[in-house]
Amino acid sequence: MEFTDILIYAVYILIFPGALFTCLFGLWLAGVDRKVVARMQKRKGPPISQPAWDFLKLCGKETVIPAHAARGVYLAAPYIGLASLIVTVLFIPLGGLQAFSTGADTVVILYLLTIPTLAMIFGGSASGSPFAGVGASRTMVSIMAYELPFILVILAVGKGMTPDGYYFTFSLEQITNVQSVFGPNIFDWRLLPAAVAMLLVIPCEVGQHPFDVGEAETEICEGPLVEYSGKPLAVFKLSHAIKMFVMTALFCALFLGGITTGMLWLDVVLALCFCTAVTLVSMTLLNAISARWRVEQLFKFFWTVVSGLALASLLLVWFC
Amino acid sequence: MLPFIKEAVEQLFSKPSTEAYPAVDVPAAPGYRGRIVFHADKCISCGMCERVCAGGAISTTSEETEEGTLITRRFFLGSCTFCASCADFCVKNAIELTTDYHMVARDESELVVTGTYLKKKPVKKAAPAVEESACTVKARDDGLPVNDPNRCVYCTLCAKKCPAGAITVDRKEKIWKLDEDKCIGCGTCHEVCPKKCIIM
Amino acid sequence: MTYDVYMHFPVIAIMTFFVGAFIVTLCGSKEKIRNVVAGLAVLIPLTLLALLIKPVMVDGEIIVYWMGNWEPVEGYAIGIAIEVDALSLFFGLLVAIAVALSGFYSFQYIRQDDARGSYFTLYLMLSGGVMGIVLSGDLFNIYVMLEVMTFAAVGLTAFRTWNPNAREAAFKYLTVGSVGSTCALLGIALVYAQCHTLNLAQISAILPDNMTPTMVLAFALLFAGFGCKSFMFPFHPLAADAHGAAPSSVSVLISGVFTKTGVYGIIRVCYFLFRTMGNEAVQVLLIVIGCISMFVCVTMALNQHDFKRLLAFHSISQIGYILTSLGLCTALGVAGGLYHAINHTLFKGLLFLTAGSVLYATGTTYLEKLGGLARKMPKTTILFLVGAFSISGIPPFNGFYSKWMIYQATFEKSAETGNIFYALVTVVCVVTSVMTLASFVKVGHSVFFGQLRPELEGAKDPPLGMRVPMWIMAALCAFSGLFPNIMLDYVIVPAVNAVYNVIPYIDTAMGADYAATHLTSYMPLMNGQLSVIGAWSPLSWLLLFAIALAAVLLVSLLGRSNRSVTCVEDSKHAVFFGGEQAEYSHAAGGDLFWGFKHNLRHYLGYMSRVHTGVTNDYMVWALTALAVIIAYCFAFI
Amino acid sequence: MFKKLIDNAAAKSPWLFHINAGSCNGCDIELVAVLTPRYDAERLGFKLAGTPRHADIVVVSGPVTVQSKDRVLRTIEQVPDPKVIVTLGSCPRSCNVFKGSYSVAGPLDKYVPIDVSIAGCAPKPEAIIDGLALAAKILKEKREAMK
Repeated sequence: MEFTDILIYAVYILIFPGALFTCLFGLWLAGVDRKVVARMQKRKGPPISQPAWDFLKLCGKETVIPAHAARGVYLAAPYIGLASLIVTVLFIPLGGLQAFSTGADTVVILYLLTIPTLAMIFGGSASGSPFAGVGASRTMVSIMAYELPFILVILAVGKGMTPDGYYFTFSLEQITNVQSVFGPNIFDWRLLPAAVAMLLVIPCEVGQHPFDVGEAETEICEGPLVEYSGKPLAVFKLSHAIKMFVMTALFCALFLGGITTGMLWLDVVLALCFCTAVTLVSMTLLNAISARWRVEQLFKFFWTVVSGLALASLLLVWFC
Repeated sequence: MLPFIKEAVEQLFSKPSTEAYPAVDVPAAPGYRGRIVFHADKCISCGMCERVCAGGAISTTSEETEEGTLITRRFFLGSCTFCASCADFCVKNAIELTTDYHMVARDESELVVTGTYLKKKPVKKAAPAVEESACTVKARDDGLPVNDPNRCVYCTLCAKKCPAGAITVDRKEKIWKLDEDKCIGCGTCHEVCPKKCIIM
Repeated sequence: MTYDVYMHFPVIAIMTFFVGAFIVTLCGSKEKIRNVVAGLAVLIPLTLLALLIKPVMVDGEIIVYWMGNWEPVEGYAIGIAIEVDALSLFFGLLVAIAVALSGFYSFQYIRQDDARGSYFTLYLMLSGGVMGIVLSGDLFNIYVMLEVMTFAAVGLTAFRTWNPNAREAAFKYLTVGSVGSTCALLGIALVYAQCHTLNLAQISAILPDNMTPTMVLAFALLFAGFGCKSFMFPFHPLAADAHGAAPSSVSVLISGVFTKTGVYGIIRVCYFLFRTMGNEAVQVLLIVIGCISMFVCVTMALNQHDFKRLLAFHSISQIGYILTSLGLCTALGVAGGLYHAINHTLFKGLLFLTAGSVLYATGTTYLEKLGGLARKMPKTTILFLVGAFSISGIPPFNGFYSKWMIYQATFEKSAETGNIFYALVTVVCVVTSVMTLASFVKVGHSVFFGQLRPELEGAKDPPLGMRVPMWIMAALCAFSGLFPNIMLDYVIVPAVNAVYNVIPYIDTAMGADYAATHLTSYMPLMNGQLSVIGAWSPLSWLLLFAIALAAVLLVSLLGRSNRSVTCVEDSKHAVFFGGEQAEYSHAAGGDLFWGFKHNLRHYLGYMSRVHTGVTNDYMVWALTALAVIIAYCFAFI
Repeated sequence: MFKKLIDNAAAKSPWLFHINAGSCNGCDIELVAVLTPRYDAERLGFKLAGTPRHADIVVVSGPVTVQSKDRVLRTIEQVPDPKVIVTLGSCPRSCNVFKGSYSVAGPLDKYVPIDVSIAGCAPKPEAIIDGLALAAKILKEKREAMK
């Protein structure tokens, strides 16, 4: 490998669209979300930079490690979660820019996305707090809840129909290519239920408000995060913000891909705008208007309504 | 669900109802009971305020000087319930609750309102006269209260405490009146009178 | 090394186990000598089979060894053959690795037990039986080894005789297992009546052209017989009892190895002897049984309160994956199934060994009685996490790669046939996978994390002798997850080729052109090309992950860290308990996943009512299953 | 530069943990009112945290009853540094009307130093905002004093 190649890869991984950009854009999305929720509730809301300030402040706090905690797992969990999220971003094509084409596979991303949540679950239960135990259990139930509609959506998108005939793929690259020829999937009426289902899966996977049963701060003291403070907590909050970016970027790749203007940088900016728009539609709106659901309501909703939507889409794609 | 979404989107494009408080000062509503102001010059040291204070926020210290007693009344806002009893009972309106609500302090002393005044030494002769006048009124036979006008300061406490509303006091005209039909002879006025001028 | 030398290796490998079993018994109570003998007896077969990788897997040779040099005469094989093609060697290696690691683990592990002499006798008999099945080229020989294996396994299940559960489990195993053996024997008898031979190669050459009703019955019986040995649904409940009650080192064999003989038998029967796999009815049968096995067992596992019983149900669930994948009858499907088979042996072995370590350290595997062991047993915890992540398919561990291949295979199959049924199979696989994750979160939280139970203060990591086999298993899990290409090239693809191309196997055994003359209408069951519709390269992911992790850690270490650490439990470092003084309160085991269980309460309640634990009921299940399979085969083949 | 950023951040995102130490609920309601659209403390970065481990500012209301004393003190201790303790209303500062009761163990400053006291019974939401802003300032000072 040439030196310049290494340099380019380093830029990809560390700056754009890797670590640095991901963190900043994730924090920006979280800020926009908080601001717009506030405005929807007729409040003024925090400045958009608020999540960044929160992150910095937490970095300066003392890290208290409970005497009961399994220290190694407790401290390692947030960093592993964050790193795996950053790598996941590299696999998702962003408006035609795909840093690493290998591994751009919907099923792989489905599994990679469980790592950060799993890190939170194990980190939380390593803290030895009973609240964290309940939180871990609830978070796991919400993973089980969204995984079924998620895979149905992936299959529905994976088997699209073009005028030439069928295509079957798990490759995001291929999905994007097909869309660039036949227009974004969201304009395909058969995939519309799947898109709605995906919009509902996003907040559940991110752990946003109506579906944040695992981190319910009023009932179980933020669940798995109850004992975390200082830097590890900051990293968890950052991961939460980045998850928003990952999920919305995935939505854009699945349903809004293939819109090209010919200029790469413009495409990327466009994709980022789409990400923000999806954040507003899927997370912010729900966040602003609804109260937290009970865990069994959430499970029921995802296994009936959302899965039903996704399944309807799969059947439509299959038989129409 | 849909009405909520409509509402949310409508609010998004309307003006927020948030007050710009720290930047723009917002006055409290009229009648708000905030920081206490003590007009020391009006005080006649009847001690009513201290007696009625529920939170025990008012304390008095006195210092003997040549000219008289230097009396300092101390109102500790950190212990105050802002019930305004003290202001209510103050005959001289020396205590006032303002609408200032900025009562935030890093240090205890910032929450203390004090006022000092000099109580001149009483004229020696006057004292026996008061003693004498104590005998001016005799207790009634039917057990109803009688007021001694010489000692009464017309503080209206008896009127306020009377369960039957039988007593009316006019501070300006210095009239103490008992409605004998209403009076039930419970003795509450006798108990509460700070000057012990109601005789039963 | 020439063919003349290594053609003897397979038979030596099998015999070493049996001879070892004999010598171990002679050693009596001399522990040192016994361990040396047992150690040699498990290491020699491993070495011999490892030496065979080069000729069999890479060069594609097939080894035939005629016992007593009774070679076939005039196209009839009379003698007993040991025939090793890539598929047999694949399973043979699996067996040898698991047996060797679990054997070394046992040296320390069974110190706490009495009757240690007979343990290794039975252990080596079991290993020899399994090895005999997978390397044999003779149908009746397979049956004999099946019986040796079953009875040794029954003996080992009841090894802890003081435990009434163990005795009961052994009895269940004996009765229901004998149904399987009987079916297999009947099937073999019918095959012999029809073909007048017991040699696999010869049967395979002459049988598929004449599928008479007798042969359909023989197929159904053999299918049910081997299915029973693989504990597929509805033979699964006795597996749970047996795995749970047996010593952990034996559970490794029963779940990782024993069940694989059933899978091996099903491959041999469906793909090789009868070649009915091309028939869509058989595919559907296998896939439906696989899907039911994986879903029912994973939900049963979520209900369990015992670490080892939970693992036992997961073995069947994973066998369900393997059967589903094999039932697809595509190259990718078979490759995925075989890959999952080897991964299952590795990670389930690792998990059973960690369960054994927990039992060794604390004396219980009951989830509600454990908790917070991560502080006392950090090394075991790490090993458990590797195993748990592997079985739940968390990238980049091995479980993910094989599951990913299975998803690809099912979805691709639905693409080829245009049938939505196969896509729904993919969905069932993914949902099962996430439930597997859930039940391991439950185990991790209940056993290793959370609050430490006061009475477990004295627990500590097991001795080095027990840790080393676990580390090796963990390393193999990571290896087969990170280097799938090496695994595919050297192990899986040759085995897949052996599955779909039977001509070389027949010709090597029976003489050249035997297949061509007898198998006139031979068509390979599937296209031998592995094609994938997605992409995943674990190594590059790991590299990126390492870089990202390094970057994140570097940034986080730049700032001064102000950690407050103490082992003294003052109020600052106690867990937040709503202001109360922390007391023991560990939400664990059955308390978890309420939202899930509440919604599925009718299904879960039904399931736990049905699993009565009564041997009679399980016998009824087994016989019903047998009847249904026979009826199905007659109806659709 | 980073240190300065972090120091500034300390004042910009103070998270509250609210402890009711036997309060009559008046102050608690006012504190919630601070989060309503009209006052919206979130625009200044304030947020209610669910656990003391996440908090920067501990807001105590109520006269610290005998029952709650240990719990309050333990919870305050569990807050990581830098932390600021704010008393809300008169009760935690002086026990107010509950002074001298057999069931009251307060005031709070017998046990821990109080950084900010907000007077009022109950304080007006604007006063609470004032107090919290002051607390945020103190937080920054404490953060700068660390190390």
